[in-house]
Amino acid sequence: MQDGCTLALDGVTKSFSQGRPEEMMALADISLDVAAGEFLTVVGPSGCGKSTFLQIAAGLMEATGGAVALDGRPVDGPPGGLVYLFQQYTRSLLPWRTVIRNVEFAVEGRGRASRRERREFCMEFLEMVGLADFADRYPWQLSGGMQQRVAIARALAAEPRILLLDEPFSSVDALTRMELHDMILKLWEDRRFTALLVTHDVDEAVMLSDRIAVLSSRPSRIVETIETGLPRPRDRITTPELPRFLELRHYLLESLTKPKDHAA
Amino acid sequence: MVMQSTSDDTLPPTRPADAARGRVPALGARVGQSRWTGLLLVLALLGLWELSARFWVDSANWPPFSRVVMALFEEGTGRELFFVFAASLRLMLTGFVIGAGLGIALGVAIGLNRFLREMLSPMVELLRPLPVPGLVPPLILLLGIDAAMKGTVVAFAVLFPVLINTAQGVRAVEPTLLDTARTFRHGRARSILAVILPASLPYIFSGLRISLALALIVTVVAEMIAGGTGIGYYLMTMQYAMRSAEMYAAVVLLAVTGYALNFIIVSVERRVLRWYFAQQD
Amino acid sequence: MRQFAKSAFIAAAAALTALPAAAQDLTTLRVSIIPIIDIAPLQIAMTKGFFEEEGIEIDTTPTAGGAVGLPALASGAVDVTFSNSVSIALGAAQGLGFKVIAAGSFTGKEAPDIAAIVAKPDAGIKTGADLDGKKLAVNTRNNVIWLYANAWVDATGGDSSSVTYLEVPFPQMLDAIDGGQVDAAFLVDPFLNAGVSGGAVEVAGYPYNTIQSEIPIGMYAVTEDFLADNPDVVDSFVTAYNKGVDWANDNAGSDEWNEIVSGYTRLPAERLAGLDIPPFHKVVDPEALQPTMDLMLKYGLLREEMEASSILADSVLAK
Amino acid sequence: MLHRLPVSPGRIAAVLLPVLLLLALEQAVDSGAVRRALIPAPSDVWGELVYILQGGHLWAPLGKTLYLLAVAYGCASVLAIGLGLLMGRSRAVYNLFEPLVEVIRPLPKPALLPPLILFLGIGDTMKMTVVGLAVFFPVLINTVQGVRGVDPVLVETARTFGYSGGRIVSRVVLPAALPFIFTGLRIALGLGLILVVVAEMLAGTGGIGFLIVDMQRTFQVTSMYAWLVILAVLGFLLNLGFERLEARLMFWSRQSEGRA
Repeated sequence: MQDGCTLALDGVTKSFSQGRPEEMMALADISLDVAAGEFLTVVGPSGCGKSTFLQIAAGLMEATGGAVALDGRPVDGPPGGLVYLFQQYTRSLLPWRTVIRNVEFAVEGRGRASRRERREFCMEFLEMVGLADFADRYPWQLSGGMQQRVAIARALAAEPRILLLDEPFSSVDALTRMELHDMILKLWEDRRFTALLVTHDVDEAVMLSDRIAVLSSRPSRIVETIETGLPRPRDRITTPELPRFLELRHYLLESLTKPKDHAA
Repeated sequence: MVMQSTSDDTLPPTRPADAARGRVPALGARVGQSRWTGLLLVLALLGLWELSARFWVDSANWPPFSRVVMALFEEGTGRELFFVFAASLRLMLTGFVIGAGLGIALGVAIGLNRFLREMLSPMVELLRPLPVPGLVPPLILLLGIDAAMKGTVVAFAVLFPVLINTAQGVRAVEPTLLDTARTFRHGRARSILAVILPASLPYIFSGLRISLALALIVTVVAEMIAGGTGIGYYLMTMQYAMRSAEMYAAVVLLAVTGYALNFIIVSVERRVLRWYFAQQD
Repeated sequence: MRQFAKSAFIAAAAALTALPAAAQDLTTLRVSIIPIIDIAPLQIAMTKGFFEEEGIEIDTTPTAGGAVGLPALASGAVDVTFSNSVSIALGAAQGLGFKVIAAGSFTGKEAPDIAAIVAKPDAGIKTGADLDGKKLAVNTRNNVIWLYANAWVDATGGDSSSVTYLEVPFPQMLDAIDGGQVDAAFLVDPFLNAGVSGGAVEVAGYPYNTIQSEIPIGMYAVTEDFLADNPDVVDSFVTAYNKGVDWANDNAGSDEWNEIVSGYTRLPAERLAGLDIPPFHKVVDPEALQPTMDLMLKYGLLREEMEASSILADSVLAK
Repeated sequence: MLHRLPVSPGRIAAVLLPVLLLLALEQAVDSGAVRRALIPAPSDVWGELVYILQGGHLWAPLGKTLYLLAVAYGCASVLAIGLGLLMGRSRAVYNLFEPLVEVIRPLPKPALLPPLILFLGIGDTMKMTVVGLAVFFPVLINTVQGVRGVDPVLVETARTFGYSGGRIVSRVVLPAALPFIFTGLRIALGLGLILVVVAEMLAGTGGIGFLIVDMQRTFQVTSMYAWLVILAVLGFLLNLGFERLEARLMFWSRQSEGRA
């Protein structure tokens, strides 16, 4: 497996309805470098344009200004090696396909393998997320957490060098979320892809990341980036009890919720 | 979402998003419930038909129901009615397949391409409500009186409901699905085949279901007006030959056919769109 | 444009348009017909093989009424159309170049005729004057039936402009009279025979006979272009058809005659037996047709005078 | 840049395309490639349209067709909504009528003309019945579905506030089912117009459908096309008007559907 790749955003801006009276500035001058193999999380308040930011990084949306580069190559459309994990797992899975066929969707464009090879290849990823027994079920027959695991298996089957996660754990219950955290961490540690997560959940950000970028409300800019400095492997019971975890949590919650007179 | 739709005399909504649709079974989609009161009502009305024709209504155009049933068995088994019926069915299905195929293809194109959509939608909107029988006379001038003309009429009738529903379905495809396909770097063709078409299927099927009912009506009307062969022509001929029992036999056969066609397409739809209906629950 | 649209459809529906295998050496003529008694000679000539003797194969396209056959003729979808004099003249007046090549059906010499205006026995309708302000059912407006209904009303003391003409299909006319929706109806056989013999209605008058004896009504038409391009085929058609006329007149009322006619009209044999069918003719005398043209002018179907001879080809004129 | 134009290229093409097609047809007729007696030049049809409109010849047939449609549509819709409410609320009524509905519904309505003429005559009553039958079933079926699809929580809520019987139907069930009913009404409008034209063609004494057949069989093709154009515009306007009305009345439904 290849190693993760770098992602660089340089002075990215985005405004909607440009040149019209209702013009709205979503992103103001965002610059961010994500190192190869790094797990970086962007946190910000609701409606601050986190998804916009991630979609631009993924080449799904065009920026108004600035540049995005993946491994030094400019991004002008979804690049190879990049996979996007959507928040709305129910909407990103193809409901007319079985679970295994959904995973296969990730690799169909490559055309190198026979049907059976493809299926066997994808089964590995289903096993990885513990859903091998559900391969022939339909997504809507599974619980929300299981559906998101299908989406994760599918994302991994594409063998990403960088995985973008758009609040992927926000619509599952708290216990399931913790299990998914464990799983994603384990998979990331195994496969060393670059991970870029956006979330508004401070605990999640601290729990998973090497580094955290704090986004202001819109027009969004990066207020600061913080190294978490927490040891790995992380544990869902003990890690949150570390003083550094609590300190970071306290600081982030404070900076995200207090009025930002200075930021405007 | 503005509810767009066309003629439907079968199940409703050209709006598959209606959550209720999965919950509420269509009329006729349920079997085996205690409907004996309703069946009694139908039998009572048929009895009324029989009695009225025998005792009260004195007209060559009102044969007793029993004679209609006899005519149906005599004419419908290997005799003329059977063959004209087959001819009508073939005409209808050919027109249906052509119209539906064109409708789906154009619908996808219009749904995906803004230029095409803006260019063609005024024309579609103007042609769509055109009552199809109004087209028969000019089409006779254009295409003659053969199957080509009648097939065109049927295809035309089928085209618009399918086209509009397909275009609507394509536009309603979940953007996340399209983005997913993009991040996996699937090309245009694969995205259409693997994502857009299947995702639009609930809409397309609504269009097909509407169109199938319409196709039968239009086939019969075209045959009544332009003759040649077929059950519509048979109906007229028998009427003019003062053989009303045979004429009503054709009517009864049409009723059964309409019922059967609807049943078939609803069954196919429920099977093909199992994922869709299950999701609605 | 027409050709393009047509070929496009045929390409798409090749399976559907069952084109006859062109194996034989016979010339195929496509003939638009109406399955009524009037075309008996044609059906007889087909059944008896008269057309094949002349090297012609007839492919009939039946339609329920005359509204369809002539447009199909004009558009080239059929080669020959059986239609009525008024419709043919109307088309010719619009520049569609219709020419009558063979005679079809005629009304009777004298009453009782094959067509009559009927009313309820107790309605007291005996003349056109009795119809003033009343409702009269015709199968189609602006056709030959409607024309002679007008002529009859005016000729028998009535005022045709005061009569309301309602379009009622022939099979429903008796019901319409019985239900009181119309006061009278212009009925033709076999409905006339069925209504009168059943006692439901009585004849008020025979409009055709009242105006003129033996009026040419139905006839076979082609386009000028077709006539110019295929004079031999037309001659062969007429020759074979006229053999059918002879046979039809010689054998009227025979079992074979009844069998052939009931075969294509679907009329039950007992219905046929009660009918009195006027003899068929081979020629159309322009002078016999001219009054129809004049009536068309009088009642507004034509804008200017029309010579009957202008729509008659040589093959249908007296030699 | 193109997208800076006030009008998009698609909209320009939407105007240009029919204009080009009509010009091509005009040229084809003028050059004799298409026989004028079969397909008239667009300019001739336009002239005929102007004549029909200026001469006031439009109103009588249009009025006849619209009157037929309006009465049939109105009566059939009211009956269908009424029966639909009953069938949707009452299992017994549903069981009583469902088989009958299933038997009559799929019949091509024009095939019913002979018995309708027998029992109802040839006048407007008969034609309205044909049209009404076509209108009735889509409205009925959509109403039944709409009523049965009403969220039970809504009904229970109304009950806890002391509503019952008729008031639940009029205050809760009917409004909640309205989007469905409107779908049925819109579908029925299109079908109704088609059936008006069929009825006028097969047993007509006026109205636009009759004129089209009559012009066709007297070979007045220019008039025939002019009336076809009028028919298309009529259908277009009716549909447009209905959608406007629906959009206005159903604003709440659109909002609740609009959530992403």
